[in-house]
Amino acid sequence: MSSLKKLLLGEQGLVVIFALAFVIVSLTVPNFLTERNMLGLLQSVVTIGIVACTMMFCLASRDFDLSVGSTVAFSGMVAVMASNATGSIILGLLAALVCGGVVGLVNGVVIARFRINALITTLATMQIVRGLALIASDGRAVGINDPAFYQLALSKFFGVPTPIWIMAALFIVFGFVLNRTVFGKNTLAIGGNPEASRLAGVNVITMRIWIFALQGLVCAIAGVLLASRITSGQPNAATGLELSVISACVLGGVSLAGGRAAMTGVIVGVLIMGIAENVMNLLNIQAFYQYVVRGLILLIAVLLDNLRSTAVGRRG
Amino acid sequence: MSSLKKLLLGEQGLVVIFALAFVIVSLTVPNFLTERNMLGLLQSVVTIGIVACTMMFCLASRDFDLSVGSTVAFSGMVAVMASNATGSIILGLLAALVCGGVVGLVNGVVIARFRINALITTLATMQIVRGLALIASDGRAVGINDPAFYQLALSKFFGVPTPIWIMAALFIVFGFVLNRTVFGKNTLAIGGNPEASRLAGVNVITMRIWIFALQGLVCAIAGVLLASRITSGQPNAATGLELSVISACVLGGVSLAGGRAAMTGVIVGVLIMGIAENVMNLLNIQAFYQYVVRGLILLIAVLLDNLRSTAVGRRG
Amino acid sequence: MTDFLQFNGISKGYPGVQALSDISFSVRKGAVHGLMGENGAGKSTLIRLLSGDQSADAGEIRIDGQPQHYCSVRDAFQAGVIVIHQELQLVPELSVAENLWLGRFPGKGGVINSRTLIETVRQKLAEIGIDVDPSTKVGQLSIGERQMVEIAKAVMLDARVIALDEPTSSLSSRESEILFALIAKLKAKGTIILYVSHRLDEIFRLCDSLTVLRDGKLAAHHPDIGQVTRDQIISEMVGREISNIWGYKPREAGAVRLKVRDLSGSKLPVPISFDVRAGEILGFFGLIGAGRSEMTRLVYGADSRRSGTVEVDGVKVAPDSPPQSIRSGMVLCPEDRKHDGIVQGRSIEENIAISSRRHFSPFGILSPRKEADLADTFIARLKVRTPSRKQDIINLSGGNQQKVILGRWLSEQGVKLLIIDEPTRGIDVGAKSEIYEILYDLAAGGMAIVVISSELPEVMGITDRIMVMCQGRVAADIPRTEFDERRILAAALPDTSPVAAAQS
Amino acid sequence: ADVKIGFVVKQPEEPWFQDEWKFAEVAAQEKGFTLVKIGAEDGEKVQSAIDNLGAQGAQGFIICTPDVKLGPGIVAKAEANQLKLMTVDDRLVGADGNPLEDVPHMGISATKIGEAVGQAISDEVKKRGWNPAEVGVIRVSYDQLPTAVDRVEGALSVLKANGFAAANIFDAPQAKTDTEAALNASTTVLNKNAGIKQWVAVGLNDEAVLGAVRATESVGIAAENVVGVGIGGADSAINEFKKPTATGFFGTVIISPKRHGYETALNMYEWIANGKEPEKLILTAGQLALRDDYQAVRKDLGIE
Ligand SMILES: Nc1ncnc2c1ncn2[C@@H]1O[C@H](COP(=O)(O)OP(=O)(O)OP(=O)(O)O)[C@@H](O)[C@H]1O
Ligand SMILES: Nc1ncnc2c1ncn2[C@@H]1O[C@H](COP(=O)(O)OP(=O)(O)OP(=O)(O)O)[C@@H](O)[C@H]1O
Ligand SMILES: O[C@@H]1[C@@H](O)[C@@H](O)CO[C@H]1O
Ligand SMILES: [Mg+2]
Ligand SMILES: [Mg+2]
Repeated sequence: MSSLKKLLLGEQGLVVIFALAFVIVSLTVPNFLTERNMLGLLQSVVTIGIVACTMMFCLASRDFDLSVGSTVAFSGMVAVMASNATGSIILGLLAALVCGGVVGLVNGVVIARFRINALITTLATMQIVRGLALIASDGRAVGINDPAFYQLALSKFFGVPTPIWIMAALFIVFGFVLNRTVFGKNTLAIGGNPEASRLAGVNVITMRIWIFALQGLVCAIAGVLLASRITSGQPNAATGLELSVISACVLGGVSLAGGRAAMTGVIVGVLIMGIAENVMNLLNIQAFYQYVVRGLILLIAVLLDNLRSTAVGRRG
Repeated sequence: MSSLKKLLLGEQGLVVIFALAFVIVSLTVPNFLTERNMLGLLQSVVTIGIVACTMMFCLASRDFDLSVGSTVAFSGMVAVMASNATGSIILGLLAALVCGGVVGLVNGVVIARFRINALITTLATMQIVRGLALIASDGRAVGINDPAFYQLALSKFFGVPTPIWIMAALFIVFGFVLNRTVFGKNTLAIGGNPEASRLAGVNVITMRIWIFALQGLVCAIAGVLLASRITSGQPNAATGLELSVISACVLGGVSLAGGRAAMTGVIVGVLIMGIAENVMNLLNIQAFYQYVVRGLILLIAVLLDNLRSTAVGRRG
Repeated sequence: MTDFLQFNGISKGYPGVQALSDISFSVRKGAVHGLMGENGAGKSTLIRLLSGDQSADAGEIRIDGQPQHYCSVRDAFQAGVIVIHQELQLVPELSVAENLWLGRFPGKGGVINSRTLIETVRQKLAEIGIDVDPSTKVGQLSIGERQMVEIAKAVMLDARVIALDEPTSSLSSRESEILFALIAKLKAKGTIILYVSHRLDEIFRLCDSLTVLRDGKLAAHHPDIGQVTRDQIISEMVGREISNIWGYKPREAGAVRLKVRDLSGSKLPVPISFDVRAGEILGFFGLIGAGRSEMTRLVYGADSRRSGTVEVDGVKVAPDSPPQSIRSGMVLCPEDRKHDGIVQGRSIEENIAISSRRHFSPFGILSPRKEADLADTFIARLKVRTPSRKQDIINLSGGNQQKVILGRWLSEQGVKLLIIDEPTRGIDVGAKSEIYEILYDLAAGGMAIVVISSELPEVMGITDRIMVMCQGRVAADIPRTEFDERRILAAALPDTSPVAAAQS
Repeated sequence: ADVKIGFVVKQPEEPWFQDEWKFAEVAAQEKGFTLVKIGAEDGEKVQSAIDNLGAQGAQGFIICTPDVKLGPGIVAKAEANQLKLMTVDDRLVGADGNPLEDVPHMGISATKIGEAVGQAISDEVKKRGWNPAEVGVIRVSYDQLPTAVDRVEGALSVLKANGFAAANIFDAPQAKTDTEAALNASTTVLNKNAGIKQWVAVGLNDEAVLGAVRATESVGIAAENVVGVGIGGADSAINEFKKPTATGFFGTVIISPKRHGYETALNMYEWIANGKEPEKLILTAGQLALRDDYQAVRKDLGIE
């Protein structure tokens, strides 16, 4: 095998394909490779990127979470309403984290303890939580009283906005958790063979509950950042987020059948989604054609990855 | 085991639970059990019900189809545009069926032959097909020239509107196909263990392609009926249909892990979704609370079914 | 000496089946205790109760006099009990080392020390003589190798009680020897070993004491295995005597039915050619990973060929298509029951009829009556222990699942060539001899049969000719008149093998 | 320098916005600037759209925001990217709920449009000689969209003032904003109140009211007993008027995408190219169109 081939077909093949695509886009699309556009691009994937971190765990353990979009909206609302009510941003943030965590916990308990199908459970909580967000706000967006709240999203370190730093930090943390901790390995084990994991003494129920609770917490972080960026709590925010996040993960090689996941893959998946959107707007592609192009990009990305991995000849 | 318990916990337990719920609702909700309301209720589930027939096969064979909503809208558009253009309703219907079938076929070939993940593939075609519907109509509703087209939805036999008859006929046909034909049994076998089925001589690839193609065809039928009901082709119709249909199926006991499906279950699932909507409107429940209630009903339905089946002690 | 492990009045039922009723017996410290019984007798159920995975309806288990109240696998670990289940319980996506440590990863604060992880496993594997790289993913291993990894699990921990449920069913003689040596070591440390097997040789070789189960009841308990004979055990298990398990009957071989030429594939790079005649039973023998299964999968079209042709009765069989192969009169009963055999979630009836129903389903419409008859016929003929033909196959005991898969292929019509990979894996002695009878009858009727087996006595006992494979090549082709254990083994062992060196 | 102007809308699939874009494009052709059309369905998409425009070197943009409360964020983003900002259709508000008056706006008042619908209905009901107190009102609602609430409430306030009974107003909540959802919800309302013989329908747009009209047809209420008035006046309504016989869809209040699209784009161009600041607030009105005069009304508004 030539070394080029090795590179393309190796574990990191998707990353290499992505890097090639990135170079091509940089060279051909005007205004793409500018600092401004890169920062804009990264900011546009903050919500998807953050939520994808835990969705990766969820999918890797053979679960499924459709409630993320609602949870993001709901916890954003809570953050705004609580900090408006108490006058303290910190309390608002805490309230959001608690609410997100509770939603996740409920999902986890219902799914893992009562053994209810994850799709149905999270479809149900998706609606319930969205309903709660709407009821709490009477269907209207809630403005932020204290402008300091905006600073969460507007502040910068070394020229890079805080939300991007937070996303990067979460990528690192969850990448580490997946590969180097008992929690990560147990997650993969549960997804790969739940029965075997249980028989090996992994506490499958607790693990699954934890994964959902984490998912809820992370959604709350995303929700707070979103509210800060859009300077209000919006009950209708982040609809359809679940499908984007799941696609980004699957694009990044996370297996829906469980057991297979990698943080680099997910990051690439997230970036592909963001770049596709960004480039289409830079190229001023008409709205209706954007649908078609978006679909084609998804297909081509998995097709390439698939060619790659069948060439490697993975079994099973 | 007492015979009541037997009834509740048997294979048809969900049906019995549903029947009980139906009786309770009939007795407590005013205006529910009237002929008019029943017909209205049934008409409101025609699209979901029809598409659920083939979604059941898709899920039973461990596949997944997110493109149904777009396909319904697209084929409805095609039916209207083609019959306007040719002046023949029959040609319009044929064109719709062909288009629906082709979308399904493409899904099937990409998924089964090129082994691309079904979620990503159908998410891609969902967008592409929606894009095509929007492009074809320039984003506008297309009116039907020939009023005879409306008759599809308005005509009645024995006092019952044609769409309901068509749905009922499809329930019977696909129920028969699932339980009494080689096609149905092979579908379930593929879902249970694709590799074992392949080695047992089931042509898995061909089967999967057929299932998707059928799904496309059936979506076209639903699309035509929908266009006739709303007297125009609307490129934005049936968004989000995929999740409703999948929920109805899962509610009806179809396993997302494949291998388990029953037509009666799916019918009950479809009816539960329809009744929930109907009763909430009859009871004048506020829009935002409807979200919460809808979610709770989903949860309770699966919870009950689950209590039932763990009592039976199904393994795995 | 006190009895260290005690079962007192254990009962366990499943819907429609009383798997165990009132089982009581006990085992001495440091003993290897055999557990035998027909398929579905309740052996695995008893082991599952011991593992903490399920709990008994009645009765108690005592270890060292202490009644055990554990209600999870973890509790059982804590009590020093380790169970290797009949169906492999490994995570294909994780590495060998990770699988061995699963449930108790080494490291601080939840962070895994990956060096310790790999190195301890490397050491352990070398120590016990298992030749597998700890960092390979388990999904890449063959079944036999997986079984070895599974067994290594048992020695990773200091257990007081180790239960092994048919550990040798997918091992060849070489790997079995490694296992037996291991068992001897553990026994010397005072560990109790509960050993389930259908192979009497092994039972007599390893065990100190023995319990026989029959229909979920205790049929016999022998505190000293020296006091019993094989025939006695068989009749305790089966309820009748079986004089000659193999019951070989010579036949006339007819014309060539299967002709394989220059066949090769990605996992079998060296091309292989051979013929099988009508009425002939050809055996394939070799060590784990010798390539036998890969070869038959290529013949059948389960995997893609790289080169070569396959002809049945002079007609070329289309490549890579099991349905085409079946239509050409060739069927394969695969070795990996769980992955390639059973269709989970479906009934016994459906599992039997899945392929053969096409013969009696006009226009693709089923004939439920005929399917039911077919199922009943094979349930009776193969003595499948089940409350009903509607039972989900996943609820059957391992051996009974295997019988159902056999039934699937025996019910197929117009078969000219039957390939069976490990035909009697996990099947009890009584049923075994019946299956051999069936094979002889089919062969006598003109069918060509290929049998792959890792059990040397079985291949020698029932086949007309043996092809020995070694490292993906045919190493010898020996007719029945020249069968000789040493010669076959010698051909199977690669020259570099340490075991070969030791044995010669 | 080359002028580049962004036109960001909340629902690119809606014909209304297609039209706005189309007319903005006309202005672009006339003046020779580049128009960048971006659909942004939620707050997050709006943020990236503005960043994207900044990165492309646009000088300003016009936006119909998915939510008016996004105001402060949009203003801040626009400033950060040094983009001039105008709003169309929906006016931005601050955290306190008051309009951000510094941002030039051209739009319609949702409540006013609703009132026009209410007026048209009660006029027609009077003309038909019905007793308003006995007429049923279907309120096809989509309450999570504030504009929708304002429109529908505007209509209902007029109806109530004209003698319609509050008890006869029935909510038909849409699960989604399409005709099928409105049809299903309205059917339930009709069946529940089988005793009422004459019906009127209001909703967020033409599609919603059409759903209610289809529902009356499906339960067999004759067209002459139904008065539905929609909002929008694009193809959905035109198709209805083109039908050979009149349906219960009596009319629609047309708002002009031409002014909204063409004028805003033009104003933005003037602002950028010639430093001519646009008026802070221009409110346009809706105009009722019926089966026989819709073509004339459209011409009048310059849409055809
Ligand atoms: N979950 C279950 N549901 C229903 N029946 C079950 C279940 N598990 C086991 N059984 C039944 O219990 C009986 C005992 O099964 P068990 O697996 O213990 O047999 P075994 O002695 O290990 O057989 P084998 O030699 O074939 O492995 C069988 O009849 C089996 O079908
Ligand atoms: N997925 C895989 N990836 C890599 N190598 C594999 C894979 N599956 C099998 N092999 C290897 O291919 C070779 C042939 O395996 P095969 O299963 O055909 O052997 P066998 O003689 O049938 O032995 P067994 O008794 O284990 O079935 C072995 O070396 C095995 O390790
Ligand atoms: O959402 C509406 C849109 O449907 C169009 O009517 C113009 O105004 C917007 O507020
Ligand atoms: Mg067993
Ligand atoms: Mg083998």
